[in-house]
Amino acid sequence: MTASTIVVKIGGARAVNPTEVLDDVAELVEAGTEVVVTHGGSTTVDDTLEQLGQSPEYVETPKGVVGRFTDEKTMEVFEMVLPGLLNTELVTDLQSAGVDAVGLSGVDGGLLTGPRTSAVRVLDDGKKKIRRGDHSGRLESVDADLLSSLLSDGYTPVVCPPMAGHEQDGQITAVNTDADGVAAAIAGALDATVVFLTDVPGICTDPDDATSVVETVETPTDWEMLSDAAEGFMSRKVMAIENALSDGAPEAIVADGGATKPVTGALTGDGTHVH
Amino acid sequence: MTASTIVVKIGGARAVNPTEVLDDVAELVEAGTEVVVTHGGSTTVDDTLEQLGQSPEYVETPKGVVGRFTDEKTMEVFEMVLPGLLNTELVTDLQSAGVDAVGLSGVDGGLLTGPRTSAVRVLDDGKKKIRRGDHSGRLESVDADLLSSLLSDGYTPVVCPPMAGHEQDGQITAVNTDADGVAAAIAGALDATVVFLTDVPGICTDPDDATSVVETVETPTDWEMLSDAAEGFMSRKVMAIENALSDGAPEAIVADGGATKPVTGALTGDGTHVH
Amino acid sequence: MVDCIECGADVSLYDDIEAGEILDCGTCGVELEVLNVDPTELDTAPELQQDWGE
Amino acid sequence: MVDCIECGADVSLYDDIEAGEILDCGTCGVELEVLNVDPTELDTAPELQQDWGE
Ligand SMILES: [Zn+2]
Ligand SMILES: [Zn+2]
Repeated sequence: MTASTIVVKIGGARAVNPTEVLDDVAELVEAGTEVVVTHGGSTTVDDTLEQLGQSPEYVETPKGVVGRFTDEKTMEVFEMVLPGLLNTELVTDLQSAGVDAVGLSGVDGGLLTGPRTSAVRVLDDGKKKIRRGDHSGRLESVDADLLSSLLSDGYTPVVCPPMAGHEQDGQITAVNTDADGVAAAIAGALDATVVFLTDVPGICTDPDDATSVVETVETPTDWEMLSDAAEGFMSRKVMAIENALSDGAPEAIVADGGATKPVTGALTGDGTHVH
Repeated sequence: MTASTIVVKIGGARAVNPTEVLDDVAELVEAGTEVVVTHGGSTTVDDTLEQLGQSPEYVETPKGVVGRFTDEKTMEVFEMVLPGLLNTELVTDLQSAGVDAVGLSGVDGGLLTGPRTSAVRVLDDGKKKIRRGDHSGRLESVDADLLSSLLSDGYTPVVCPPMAGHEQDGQITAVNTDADGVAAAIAGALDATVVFLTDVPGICTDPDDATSVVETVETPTDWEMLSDAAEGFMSRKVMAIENALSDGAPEAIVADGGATKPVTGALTGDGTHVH
Repeated sequence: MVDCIECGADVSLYDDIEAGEILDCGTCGVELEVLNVDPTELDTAPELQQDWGE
Repeated sequence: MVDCIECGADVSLYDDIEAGEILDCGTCGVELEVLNVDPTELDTAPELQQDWGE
């Protein structure tokens, strides 16, 4: 346990044991570690859209990558679920664990900013098309002042998307951005170690074999192996890790959020450690 | 314009002209006034409950007072709508107007705390009953440190319910509390003038006559008139005003949120001024 | 019929009495909360301060 | 049929062409976005960087 500031990315509702994670965060904070907690919540957005009688829309790019198309109504539900329901519950649970948590979305204080990207290229029924009206953004800047100020006052920030998307006319729109990217960008801005808690024990060379965890990634050869190993959703996580490290984070760790004391475990050797 | 710190309570969606209010707040902040914006959102909670196929539940006390019963599911929708949808949109709109707004619920940093009250006495079909499971709280304490720190760093806090409700076992639960009471308590804690923006020009002696606005309330006789004039929802506002003044607020103003520059107007004489 | 837990006097019950209902003892005037029905269990009804939310 | 706005060559249209579709000019290879149909209006299709959210 050497890190003085860490960013902990909590995975989806099914990926982690919240009580175990939050108690672990509480002990770290109590011991003097500055912690920023980040989270997403895509699954709950989809569930809530369904409860409201709507369908989440996923589009495919001409290159075959699939992602969410966030129209205006979806963005409203996104705001309801992430900074609303999930962030409030996480902050409340941390308070119960003795942590003076403060919830923030990327819009608050201009914490997470970048241009809004409203047009996307999609492949629809074999045809290439341009879809406009997407509420997404390219995360370019983290205002570390607000976080540093809260941390030095003894608060534990709990940060989630959306981010503040700058329109061409200067207006600000709340837009969707990837939660792994948020954790990575904050870690980069604070020169902090970032711990991604997931539902797997780390990045595995064989996704079906939990014992094939890559323990350390340091050399170019390690990195090549990492890129090969990272499949599916992990490829975006590896991209986030690259960004965190190139922005100044000393280390990125991917570890099992369902373990006992998962954050402490990750900081003391569990999971995949990338330098 | 003499107040250096003011609390502005924005009424429901139909009560105010948001652009006019937010531009006015932006000018005040630009001119060096410290502003805390507060809001509720009960109507949108009801609308969202209906969209989710549920009915808002209102209960009547044996004394005939009607209020919302906030069960667990309603509390979730409450978190979605207030700190989620409405707060994020207000913060985003303020950012667009050039204000570095930071959204907070009363749970964040233990900003608004007090005991949770889960049991209420209700009159149901003529019978007196005790209903348990209400998610409400008695707002007893405002932690002004977080607000003062944000204000002195140039941020404009945007605060809404819920508050942090302390359970008897020491756990914290997010619970419902009246937004007028939130504005009043914050004004009291910051010794700030509080401006309640509503859909009426002030407190009227004749609710059907907009020209019957009570301009100033200072003497005991004025207060008696005020209590008589305050009907329906205004009676809770008058209670909030009494609390704000007894906690240290120099002045409370009830004014028309639909006016041009409504906050500046209120600070320079419009509406009902209570001392 | 059930006994008042304060004064022991008979307190009459509705047929469709529910848990949570408050009965007034006609003899001593105490308010009794029905904790359970079948069998009926009573306790002194708590005084409650009302705190409304939004 | 419609003229490529870059090279003027004929570009063939589907019957059910929709606004937003991207056509490739077989002659000069440029990508053309259909801005409007009936009458057909084309512009060069913008290059877009993809930014995914959650
Ligand atoms: Zn009795
Ligand atoms: Zn061509």
